[in-house]
Amino acid sequence: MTESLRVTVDRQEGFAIVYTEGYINNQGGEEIAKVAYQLIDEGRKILLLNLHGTKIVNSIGISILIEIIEKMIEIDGKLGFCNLTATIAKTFEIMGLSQYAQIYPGEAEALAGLRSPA
Amino acid sequence: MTESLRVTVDRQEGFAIVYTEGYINNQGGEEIAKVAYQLIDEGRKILLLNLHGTKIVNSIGISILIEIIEKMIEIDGKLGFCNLTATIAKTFEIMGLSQYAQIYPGEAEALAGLRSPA
Amino acid sequence: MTGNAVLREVTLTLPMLPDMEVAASKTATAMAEYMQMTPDRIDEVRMAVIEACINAFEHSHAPDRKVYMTFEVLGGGEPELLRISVRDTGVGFEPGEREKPRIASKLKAENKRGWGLEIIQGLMDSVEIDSSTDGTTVVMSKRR
Amino acid sequence: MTGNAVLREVTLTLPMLPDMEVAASKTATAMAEYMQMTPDRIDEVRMAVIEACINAFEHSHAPDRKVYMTFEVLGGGEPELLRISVRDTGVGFEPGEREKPRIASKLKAENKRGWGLEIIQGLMDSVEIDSSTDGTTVVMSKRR
Ligand SMILES: Nc1ncnc2c1ncn2[C@@H]1O[C@H](COP(=O)(O)OP(=O)(O)O)[C@@H](O)[C@H]1O
Ligand SMILES: Nc1ncnc2c1ncn2[C@@H]1O[C@H](COP(=O)(O)OP(=O)(O)O)[C@@H](O)[C@H]1O
Repeated sequence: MTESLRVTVDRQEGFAIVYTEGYINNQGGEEIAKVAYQLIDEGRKILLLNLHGTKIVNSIGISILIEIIEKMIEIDGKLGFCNLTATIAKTFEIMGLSQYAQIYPGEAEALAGLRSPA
Repeated sequence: MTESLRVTVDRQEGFAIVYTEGYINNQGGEEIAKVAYQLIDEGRKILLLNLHGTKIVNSIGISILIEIIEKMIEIDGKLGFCNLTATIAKTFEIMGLSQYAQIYPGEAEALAGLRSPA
Repeated sequence: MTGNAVLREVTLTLPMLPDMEVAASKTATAMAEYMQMTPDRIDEVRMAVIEACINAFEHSHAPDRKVYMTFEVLGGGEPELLRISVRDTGVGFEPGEREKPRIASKLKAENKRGWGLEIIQGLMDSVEIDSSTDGTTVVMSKRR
Repeated sequence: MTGNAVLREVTLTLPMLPDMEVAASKTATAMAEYMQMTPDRIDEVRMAVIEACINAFEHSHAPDRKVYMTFEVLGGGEPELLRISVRDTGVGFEPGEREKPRIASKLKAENKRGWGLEIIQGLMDSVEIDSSTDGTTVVMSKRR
């Protein structure tokens, strides 16, 4: 039980935004990965995870996000995160995740940053 | 500890609205009563308690509200409540409070009802 | 058929001190959310838990100044019922002798209190009280 | 001077079952709110509690499948410190032998796990682990 993570996708030309709502635990992480791998299979190399509706995560969920980061590095793509709670941002910092995935405050900054050719 | 109830007052010609934010327990009820008696002393006979920021109450707090209702009956005034959570409204119903104090969904309906001469 | 296996059981022990009833109400919320009870019904459970705790705090005179709670999720496969027990080791009382409070008389009375058990009964689906000179246990349940 | 009297103590016992860590995190929230900790710091406590619980769930192999927690508010007069203990009666481990996880190597590794204790240490002010073949107790504290 406990309501499971809701994941919604906004497919755009060349990139996609994945929105989450709920707890990113084991199953929540798997849900996100399923969606992310599908988007990658569709040829997208730029993904933004907007965690606006996620107030809690656990380290099992985050380790599944690391798998997605690994995949993105492999395909030479870009993965960004936005709208993290202060604690989730701090946790990503503790783990050093921010060296391999961009963390942005909001969606506008994220899209500007991820779509720039740099 | 635990943050105490915040009570704010909007004094209008002939009536006043009392806004609460937080837990209406013993102390919270006393806070409201202090403000209500002051407004009555100032000559106001119509009071609206807008509980928009109150998600929990306890029966000790409510019994202090009953004292205010008693006082309003004595001075032939009117006391209304608005913006109650469904559970607070149900609790007032269980106690029969709604026979002696008007309960309105929002402020507009409350002001229309309380200020009508009926 | 309503299954009645205990799917989850959590126990909480609280000191009888101001505001600690709020901790109990949060634990109740967690269990009710786990069952996916609707927010309004969760809120009703919360209020009932607060009342049962403050009764123990105020009236039990328990020498250990503690409230012992269990939160059980019951069901046959799917969670169906939340059962909460609130126990103190205090002086007890006679639940059968309690008079149903009436607002009309409370308005005139000096003592306006006496609503806690009435509220608990109104908000929960079932309530049982077991009280003796060894203490009081209130067991209250609500379906999902 | 920091007083270290225990002002409030609440105990919680949880089954080692999915989602029960959320109940622990709510109890932690209640105690931290009681102390008027800031919302961001409350959130950090919540996350640390979740990690400590899932460690016990996953790794302890405790035969009773239970986690025993205490939440203590300490201070001299005013609440100053929240101390949370998470205990299991499982197989234990050697905390000293744990390697600090590194993201660069985890990215290449098959097993990307191993972050829980690192996160707990990063989010709390102090963490002590006492582990033996009788079980593990993690005691973690955060100032208001
Ligand atoms: N846990 C308890 N231990 C002893 N007496 C209790 C307990 N709970 C309730 N009572 C008795 O029942 C009465 C009615 O309780 P209640 O309906 O909650 O109203 P109130 O708490 O406002 O008096 C109390 O005044 C008290 O005498
Ligand atoms: N309560 C516990 N009982 C037994 N072993 C534990 C416990 N907590 C942690 N451990 C051991 O420490 C290791 C590191 O834990 P942690 O940093 O939380 O990462 P993870 O849980 O992802 O493995 C675990 O893999 C486990 O071997």
